[in-house]
Amino acid sequence: MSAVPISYYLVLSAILFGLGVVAFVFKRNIITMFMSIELMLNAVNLAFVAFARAHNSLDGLVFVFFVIVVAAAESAVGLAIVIMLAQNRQSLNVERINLLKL
Amino acid sequence: MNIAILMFFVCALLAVAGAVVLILAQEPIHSALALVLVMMALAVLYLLLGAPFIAAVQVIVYAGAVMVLFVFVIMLLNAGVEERTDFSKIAKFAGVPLGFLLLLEIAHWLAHSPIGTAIANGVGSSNEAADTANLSEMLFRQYLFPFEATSILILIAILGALVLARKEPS
Amino acid sequence: MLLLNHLWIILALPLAGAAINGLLGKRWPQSTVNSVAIGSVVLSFLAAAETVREFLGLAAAQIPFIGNYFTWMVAGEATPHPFRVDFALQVDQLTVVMLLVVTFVGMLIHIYSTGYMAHEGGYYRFFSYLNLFMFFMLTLVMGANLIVMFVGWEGVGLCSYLLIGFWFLKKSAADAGKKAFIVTRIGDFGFTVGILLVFATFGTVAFGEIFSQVADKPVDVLTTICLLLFAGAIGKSAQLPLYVWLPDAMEGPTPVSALIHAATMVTAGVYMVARMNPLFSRAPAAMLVVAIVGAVTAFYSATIGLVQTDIKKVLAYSTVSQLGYMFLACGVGAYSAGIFHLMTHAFFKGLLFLAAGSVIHAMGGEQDMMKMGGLRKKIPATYWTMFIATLAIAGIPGFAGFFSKDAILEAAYSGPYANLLLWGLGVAGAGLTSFYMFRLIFLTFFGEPRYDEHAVHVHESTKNMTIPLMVLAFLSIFGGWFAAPKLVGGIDYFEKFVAPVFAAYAPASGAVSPVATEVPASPAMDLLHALTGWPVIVGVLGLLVAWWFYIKRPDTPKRLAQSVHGLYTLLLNKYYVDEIYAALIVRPLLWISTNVLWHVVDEGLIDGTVNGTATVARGSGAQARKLQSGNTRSYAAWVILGAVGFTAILFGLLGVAR
Amino acid sequence: MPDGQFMNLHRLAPEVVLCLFGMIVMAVDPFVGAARKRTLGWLALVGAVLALASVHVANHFPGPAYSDLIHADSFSMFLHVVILSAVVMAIFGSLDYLDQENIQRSEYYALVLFAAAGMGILAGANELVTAFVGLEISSIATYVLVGFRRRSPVSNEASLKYFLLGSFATAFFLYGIAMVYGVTGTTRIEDVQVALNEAVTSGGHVPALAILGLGLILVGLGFKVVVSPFQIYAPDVYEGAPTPVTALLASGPKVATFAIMIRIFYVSFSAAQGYWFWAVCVCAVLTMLIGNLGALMQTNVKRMLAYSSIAHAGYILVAFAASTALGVAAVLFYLAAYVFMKVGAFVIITHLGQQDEKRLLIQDYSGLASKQPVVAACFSLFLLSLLGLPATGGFVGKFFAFQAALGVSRRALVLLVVIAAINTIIGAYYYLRVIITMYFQAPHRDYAPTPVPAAVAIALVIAAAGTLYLGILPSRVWDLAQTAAGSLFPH
Amino acid sequence: MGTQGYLLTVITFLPLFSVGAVLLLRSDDQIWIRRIALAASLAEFAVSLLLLRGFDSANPEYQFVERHAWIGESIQYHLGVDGISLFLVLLTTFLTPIAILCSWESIHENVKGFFVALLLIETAMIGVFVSLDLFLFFVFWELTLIPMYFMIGMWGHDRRIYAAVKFILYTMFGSILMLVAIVWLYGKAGTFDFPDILALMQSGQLVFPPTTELLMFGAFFLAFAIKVPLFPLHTWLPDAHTEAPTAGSVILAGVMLKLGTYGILRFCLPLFPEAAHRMAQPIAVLAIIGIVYGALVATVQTDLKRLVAYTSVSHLGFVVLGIFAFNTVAIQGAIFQMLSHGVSTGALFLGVGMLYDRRHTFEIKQYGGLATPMPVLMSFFLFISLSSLALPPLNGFVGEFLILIGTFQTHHAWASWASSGAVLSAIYLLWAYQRVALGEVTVEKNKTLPDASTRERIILATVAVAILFLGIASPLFTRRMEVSVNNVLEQTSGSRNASRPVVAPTAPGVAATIPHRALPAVAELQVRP
Repeated sequence: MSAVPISYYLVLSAILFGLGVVAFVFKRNIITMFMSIELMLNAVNLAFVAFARAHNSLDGLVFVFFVIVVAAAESAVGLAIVIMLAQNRQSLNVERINLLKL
Repeated sequence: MNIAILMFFVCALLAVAGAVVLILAQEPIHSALALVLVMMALAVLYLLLGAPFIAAVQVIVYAGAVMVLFVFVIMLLNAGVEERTDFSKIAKFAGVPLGFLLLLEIAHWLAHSPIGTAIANGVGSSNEAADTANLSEMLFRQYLFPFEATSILILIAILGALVLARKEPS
Repeated sequence: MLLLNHLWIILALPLAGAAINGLLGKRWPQSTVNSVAIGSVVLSFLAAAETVREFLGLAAAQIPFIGNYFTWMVAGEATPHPFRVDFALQVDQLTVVMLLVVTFVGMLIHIYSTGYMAHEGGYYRFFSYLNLFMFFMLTLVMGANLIVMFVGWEGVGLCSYLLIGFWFLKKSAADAGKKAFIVTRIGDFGFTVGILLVFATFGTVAFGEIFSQVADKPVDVLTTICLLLFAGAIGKSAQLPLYVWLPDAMEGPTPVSALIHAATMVTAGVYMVARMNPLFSRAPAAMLVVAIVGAVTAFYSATIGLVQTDIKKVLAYSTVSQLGYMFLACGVGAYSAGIFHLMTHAFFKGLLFLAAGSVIHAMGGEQDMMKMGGLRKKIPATYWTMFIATLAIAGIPGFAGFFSKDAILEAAYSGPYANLLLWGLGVAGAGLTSFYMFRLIFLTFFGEPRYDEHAVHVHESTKNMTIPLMVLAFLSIFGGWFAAPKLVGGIDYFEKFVAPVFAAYAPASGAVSPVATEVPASPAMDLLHALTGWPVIVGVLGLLVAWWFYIKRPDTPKRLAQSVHGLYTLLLNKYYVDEIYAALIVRPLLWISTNVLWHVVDEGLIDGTVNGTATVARGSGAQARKLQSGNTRSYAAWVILGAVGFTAILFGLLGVAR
Repeated sequence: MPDGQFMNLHRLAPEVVLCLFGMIVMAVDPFVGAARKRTLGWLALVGAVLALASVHVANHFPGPAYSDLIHADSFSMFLHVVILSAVVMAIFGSLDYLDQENIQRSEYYALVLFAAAGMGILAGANELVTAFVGLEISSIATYVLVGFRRRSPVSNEASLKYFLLGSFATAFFLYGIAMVYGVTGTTRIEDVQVALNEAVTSGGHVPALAILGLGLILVGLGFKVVVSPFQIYAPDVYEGAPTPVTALLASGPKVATFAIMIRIFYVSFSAAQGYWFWAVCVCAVLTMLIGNLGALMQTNVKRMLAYSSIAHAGYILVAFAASTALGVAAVLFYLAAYVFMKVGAFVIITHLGQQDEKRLLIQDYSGLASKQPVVAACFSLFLLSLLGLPATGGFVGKFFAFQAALGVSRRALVLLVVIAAINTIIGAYYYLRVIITMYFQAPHRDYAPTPVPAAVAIALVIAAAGTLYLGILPSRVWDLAQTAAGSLFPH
Repeated sequence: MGTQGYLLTVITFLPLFSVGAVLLLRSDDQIWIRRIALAASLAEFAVSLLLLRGFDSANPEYQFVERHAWIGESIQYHLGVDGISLFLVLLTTFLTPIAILCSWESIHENVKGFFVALLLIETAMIGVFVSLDLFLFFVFWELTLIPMYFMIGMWGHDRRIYAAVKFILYTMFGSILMLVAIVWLYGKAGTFDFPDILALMQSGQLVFPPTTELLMFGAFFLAFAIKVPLFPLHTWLPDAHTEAPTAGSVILAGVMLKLGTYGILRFCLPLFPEAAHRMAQPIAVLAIIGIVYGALVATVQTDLKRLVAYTSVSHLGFVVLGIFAFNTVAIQGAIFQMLSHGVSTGALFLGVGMLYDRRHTFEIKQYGGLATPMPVLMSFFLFISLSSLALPPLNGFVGEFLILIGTFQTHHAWASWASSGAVLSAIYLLWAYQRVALGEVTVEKNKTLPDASTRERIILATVAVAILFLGIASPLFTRRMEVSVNNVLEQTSGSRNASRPVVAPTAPGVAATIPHRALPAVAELQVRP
C-alpha cells in the first residue's frame, strides 16, 4: 500500500510554522501571541518527527521530547510574566505596552 | 486513495484550519481551543509517522497540561475581545506579508529537499526503532545530559513562576 | 695688524653699549647713559679709524681682507650642495668708506642727540636703540657674505622701526614705524629670493666666491638675481614704488631721521648694489632698470618736495630724490660716483636734518615752515651751517654736493651707459632740488616771523648740538674736494681709492666709471666746462627762482598755486600714492582675508563641512532611534525581516554558486 | 556506546558547582531571616568563585563528556572564565542594589547561578539540541531576572518583550536545527561538518536545506548576540531590566552565544563559509551603524550603553568575518575585554542610579568628577575602553579584531575594517559626552552622592584591573585565546 | 644598534612616576603639588640632557635602543632616538617645566588634576618621539589626546567643550584610519617593528602595488596632516588654542603639532616613498596655501590668542614644505623650524597668557598702549614676535631660511611663494603688537596693570635665551641632525629604485599567525581574489 511522502509532512510543518510566525506578528493579545509561539514549536516538532522518520533514527523523537519539556517550562514562566504584567497594567494589548522606546 | 493519505489530509486540514482560526479568532479562548485542535491533529500525524510515544506526550503534556494552563490564565485574567489596534504599520505592511513569504520560502525548500521523497509507513505498521524502550534507552544514555539539564530548566520555571506571579506583600 | 685681526671689535662695542644701556640704563642718570652710548660709538670710530690705517698698509692681494669668526648656519654638509654661512667680516675700499661715514656721522649724531633728547622720556632706551642700530649698520657694511649682510639689513630695519616709533604714544609714530618695517620687508621678499637664487646659482653666499664665478654664468640668471636684489634696495633706499615709508618715518626723533633716514641706513641699498657690482655690470638690463628707477625717483620726489611745508618732510623727499641720484649713478655704471655722492650726502643731508632739528628745537617743536621765518638772526649757528648744507645739496660749485652730483650727471651724459633722457631727468631734478632747498632756507630764516614771538621764545641750541653741526658743515664744504683735481684735468682721488672694488671683477667691456679713461684736454677748459655745466646752471636758476618767489615777490607762490591748482593739489598730496596703495592693496587684502578667507573659507566651508558631518550623524542618530518604536509587533516584524533577508542573502549566493 | 564517553562530570565541574550552589541557596533560604537574605548573595558569590576555580579542574581533563554532547576543550574553558568573571562581578554589583530596591531574595541568586550554568553549557555544547537546552536555561532564567523588579512597570515590560521575542527567535533557531538534522541526520557539530563536506564533494554544493537551516539558526543566535536587525529588542530590555541584570545580560548570554555560533559557523558549516561570510559582513555593518547611531542621541546612560553593546557586537562580527583561527582568537579576546569594561560600566550605573534607578540621565552625572573623583575616573576608564583608547582592553580587542580581518587579504574585509574604524569615531562622540558631563560641567546642587559600598568597589576593582591588564599586558590572554581558537580545529 | 642602558625608558616614564607622587598628595595641598610637578619636570629635563652627552651624531643608526618583546612576537617595546627625534625630545622636556611654571598661579581649581594631565602628556609625547614599534607608537600617539582633551575641557575658557570635542574627534578621525593602515601593514610585513619593516622594503621582500601604497600613505598622512595642521584640516587648531589654558596652548603649539610633522618625516616618507614623491606636489601646494592663508587670516583676527594660533598654521606650512622638498638642507631646516617654532610660538602663548591672567580677555580691543604700564613684558613680547617673524639672527630666521634655501634647490617656485610668508608675518605680528602695546592706554583698567612678576621674568628670560641661542648656535643642532636626515632621504629614495616583484608576498610572520588549522573553505577563500 502506498503511503504519504515525507515532504507532505514537511510542507505542512512549514505552513504551520509560517502561520505561527504570521500569528505572532498579527495578534495583539499577549496570550495569543504566546500561543502562536507554541504553534511554531509544534510545527518544529512535526518537522523533527518527520525527519526522524525519514532517517529512520530516534534522535528526532528525543528532540521533540525535549522541545515539549522546554515549551512547558517556557509557558509556565511566560504565563507568570503575563500575570505579573496584568497586575500592573490594564490592557493585555501588546501595542499598549510601550513605555520603553526610542 | 488509501486510508493513510486520507487521514493525513484530514488532519493536515484540521491543523491548518486550527492555525487559521487561532489567527482570526477575536477571543483568546477561541484561539486557545483552536490551538488544542492543532495539537490533536498533530498527535494523530505523529501516530501516522509511527511515533506513538511522542503522540501520547503531545496529547498529555501539550494539549493537556500546557493548554489547560493557557485556558486557566485566560480565565484568570478574563481576557476579553482582542482590540485590533494598528499602531505598528511595519507589522501590518511588512511583518505579515514577509511572514507569508517566509512560509512559502521554507515550504518551497522543504518540498524540494531530497529527503522529502522518502516514504513514510502507513498506520499501524509498528516501527521497531521507534518503540518506547529504545527511545528511553537513548534518552537515558546518549541524551542523558540534556535530560538532566531540563530538570534544571523546570526548576528555573518553578522559581520564575514563584517569583513573578505571586501577589506582592503590600 | 692689531684690529684687522679683530674686526669684530668694531661691531662689538656698540652692541655692548646697547646691551648695557638697555638692561641697566633705566636706573642710571643721563650722564652715565651718555658716557656708555657715546663712549662705545667713539671707541668704535677709533677702532674703525685704526682699522683703516692698518688697511691702507695692506698689499692689493690681501684685499678684501676677511675675518672669519664662527660658523653661523650649516646644513647638508655631506651633500653635493652644502649650505654654510660663516659669520665673516671683510674690509675693502668700499667698506672703508662706509665704515668711516657710518661711525663718524653716527658719532656726531650721538653727541647731538644728548642735547636734542635731553628732555625726553626713555632716554636710555633711545641710546640703546641707537647703539644697536650702529651695530647692525656696521654688520651690514662689513658682512663678508650676503647672509651676514642680510642680518645687518634686517637689523637696521628693526632699529628704524623701534626709533621711528620711539614716541609710541603717538599713533602716527607707531604707524610710521610699522609702515617702514613692512614696506621694506616687501622689498626684502625680493632680496630673499635673490639670495636663494644666488645660492642656487653659485652654491655659495660669500661675496668673493660669488664674484670669482660670475664670469661664466648666463646673463639672464644674473639679470634675474640683480633685479631681485634691487627690489630689496628699492625697499630699503625708498625708491619708487616703495618710497612711501620714508616721509612718514619723519615721525621719529630728528637725530634718527638724520642718522638712519638720511646718512646711513637708507643708503644701504646703494651700498648693496655697489657691492654686487660684478653681477650688475654683467646685467645691462638690470642696470638700465636701476638707472631708470633712480632717475625717475630723483625727479619725482623732487617735485613733491616743491610744495611741502613741513620742514622735515621737505628734507625727507629730498633724501629720496638724492638716493635716486645714487642709483642713477650705479645704473649708469658710475658706482664710485654713487658712493661718492652717498658720502657727501651723508654729510650735508645729515647736517640738514640736524640743523632742522635745531630749528624745531628752537621753535619748541614747530615743524611747519609757514609758521617760521626770520630766524636768521636768532639762531645764527644753525642758520649758517644749514645754509652751507643747502649750497652743498644744490650743487653750487665748491661744495661737496657739487662734485658728487656733477660726477653722476656726467656719467649719465657721457658714460658707457649714458642715457640722455635720464640725464635730463637728473638735471631737472637738480634744478628742483636747488629750488625747494632755498625755498626752505628763505621760508625759515628770512622774511618776517610768522609765529607769535611772545609765545615762542626762540633760542640757539646748546653746544653739544651746534658743534656737530659745524663739523658737518666743514665736511659739507670740503668733503667733496677729493674730486677737485679732476676739474682741472687731474684725477679723482676718491674714485682712484675705490676703483679696485669695481675694477676687480669688471667685465671685459670695462664698465668702470668712465672718467678715469677720459683723456684730459686743457685744464682750464675742463674747469670752465664743469663750472658752466647744466647742473650748475639749473642749480643757480633754482636759487634765483626761489629768491624771486619767497623774497622778492612773496605772493607769487599763492598766485601760481591758484593758476595751476590741479597740479598743486596733486603735488601737495604726493600724487595720492598712499591713498592709491591703501585702496588698491591694503584694504582689498584685509577685506578678502576677513570676509572671504576667514568667514567664508574657514568658518563657512571647512568648519561647515566638519559641523555638517556632525549634524548629519546626529540626524541619522535621531532616525536610528525611531526604529525603537517600543512596539513589540514591530520588533517581531524586524525579526521576520531579518530572517527573510538573511536567507535571501544566503540563497542569493547559493544561486551564484550554482 | 563505550562507557568512557559516559558521565564525565569532572569535565562539567563549573556547571555542576553552579547548579549545586543554586540549589543550596534555595535550600538555605527558608532558614535565613528576611533581613539577612543578603548573606545568600555572598553564598552565591562563593558558588560562582568556586565554579571559576573549578574551571581549572575541568581544564585538567579536556575532552568530550556525556557521550560527546559536551566538549571540555580550552575554547569552552576560556569562555567559562569570561562568563564566570562576568557573573562574579554582576553578583558583587547586585548585593547592595537588591537591598536598595528591597528585592533581596534568594531566587535572584539562584537564577543567576542557573543562568550561568546554562551559559556554561552553551559554551561547551557540542550538539545542537544540547545547545538549545542550554540556551533555554540561560534565557528563561534571564526572562525572570529581567522582570525581577516586579513593582516597576518598565521592568515588567522589559521582561515581557524579552520573553516574547526571545522565545519567538528561539523557535527559529529550533527550526533551523530541525533542518540541519533533516539534511545531515545528525546534530553533532563535527558530524554535521563531515556530512556537509561529503554533500559538497558529492553534490557540488551545500544542500539548500542546510543553508536555510543556517539562516534560521542565524536568526536565533543573532537575537541572543544582539546583532542587527535582531538588536531591536535590546535597548528596551536592557533599559528596563534591573541594572545588575543588564550587566549580566549584556555580557554572559552574548559571550556564550558567540561560543556556539563559532562552533556552528566555523566547524559545522565550514563548507558554507563562502555563503555565510557575506551574511556576517552585512550583519556587521548594520549592527555597527545602528548601534552607534542609536546611541548618539541618547540621554539615558543605561540605554546608551545598551546601544553601545550592540555596536560592540558589530565589531566582534568584524573579527568573526575573518573566518580564520586568528579571527576566532580575536573574537575570544574581544569578548574577554568587552565583558570587563561593559560589566564595569553597568556596575557603576547600578551604583549611581540610586534608589529606583532614578538617576540614569547623562545630566544627572554632571560634575560627578568633583564629588566622586574615583568613581568618575573608573567610569571614564570603562568608557574610554569602550571607545577603544590605547592601554585599555577595548583598544587591544579592536586592534586584534582589525588585525584578524586584515590578515585575510580580501577587499570586503578591508572595507569592513574601515567602516568599523569610522564607527569608532561616531562612538567616540557619545562616550566622550558622558565624560564631558562628568568632568567639564558644574555639579548638580541637589545630588547627594552615596558612598561606594564595599561590594561595588570590589566589582569595580576587578573590572578596572581586568580592563587595564588586557590593555597593557595582553600577551598571556592573547596566547590563551589563540590556543583556545586552535582547539576548535583539531586535525 | 645594541642596547644602551635604560635611559630612554627613564626619560619616557619619569613624568608618569612623578604623576604617582603628585597623586599621593592631598588635593588641596596646591603648593606642594606645584613644587613636585616642577621639580619632576626639571629633573626630567636634566636627565634628558644626558642624551646629548651619549649621542653620536656620526651614527646613522638609532641610539639608546631598547628592545623587548611585548605582545606576542610581533609587537615589541622598541625605543630609540636619532638626530631627528633627539631634539624633539629635548624640546618637550624643555617646554614642560615652563608650562608648569606659567600655570603656577593661573590654575586654581583642581590643581592636582591639571599637573597630572600635564605630566601625562609629557610622557605620551616623549613616547611618540622615541618609539620605533608602530604599535607602541600608536599607543603613545593616542594617549597624547586624552590628557590634552581634559586640559582643554576642564581648565579651558568659555567655549572649551566645543573646542575639546572638536579637537579630539578631528584628531581621532585621522588616527583611527592610521591604525587601520598600521594593522594592514602588519598583515603584509608580519611585524610592527619599524626598522624591520624598512629592512624588508629595502631588500625588496615587501613591496606595495602603487594604488595600495597611495592609500596607505593617505591613511598615515591624513592623521599627521590633521595634527600639523595642514590646510584645510586646520580648523580645530584655532578653537583648541583659543580655549585651552596657557600651558595647554604652549604644549599644543610647542610640541603636539610637531608630532604630526615628525610622523610625516619618520613614517610617511620612508614607508611609502613612491607615494610620497607622487603626492609631493599637491602637498607642497597645500603647505604654501597654508603659509599664506594662515598669515592672512591671522592678520585680521580680533582675538589675540586666535591670531597666534593661525600663525602656527603658517609656520607649520614651512615645515611641511621643507619635508616634501626631499632635500637634506630643507629637511634639516624643517626640523630646526619645528624646534624654533616650538620655542617662539610657545613663548607667544606664554605672553598672551600673562596678559590673560591680568585682564581675562583675549580681545585685542581690550588692550592697547600696554607698553606704558608694563614695559618689560611688552619688550619680551616684541622680542618673541621678532623671532616669530623670522628676523635674523633669531631662531625663526634660521629655520625658515634653511627650508627656503633647501627647497629652492629643487623647486624655485615653491620657495619663492613661501618667502612671501616672511612679509606677511611681519604684517600680522607688528600690527598685533602695535594694537596691544603701542599708543595711549585706551582702556582705563589697563593703566594700573602690574608689569611682569619675577616668575614671569624668569620664564620669559629663559625662552628669550633659548630663542637667541637657537638663532646663533644653530650648527650645534643642524650638525647633529644631518646624518639621520640623509638616512631618511636615502630610505625614501633608496627603496624607490629597488627592483620589485609584481605581487606582494605575505611575510613569514603572517603565515605563523594564520595557521594551517584554518578551515579549508577559508584556505581556498584566501587565494580567491
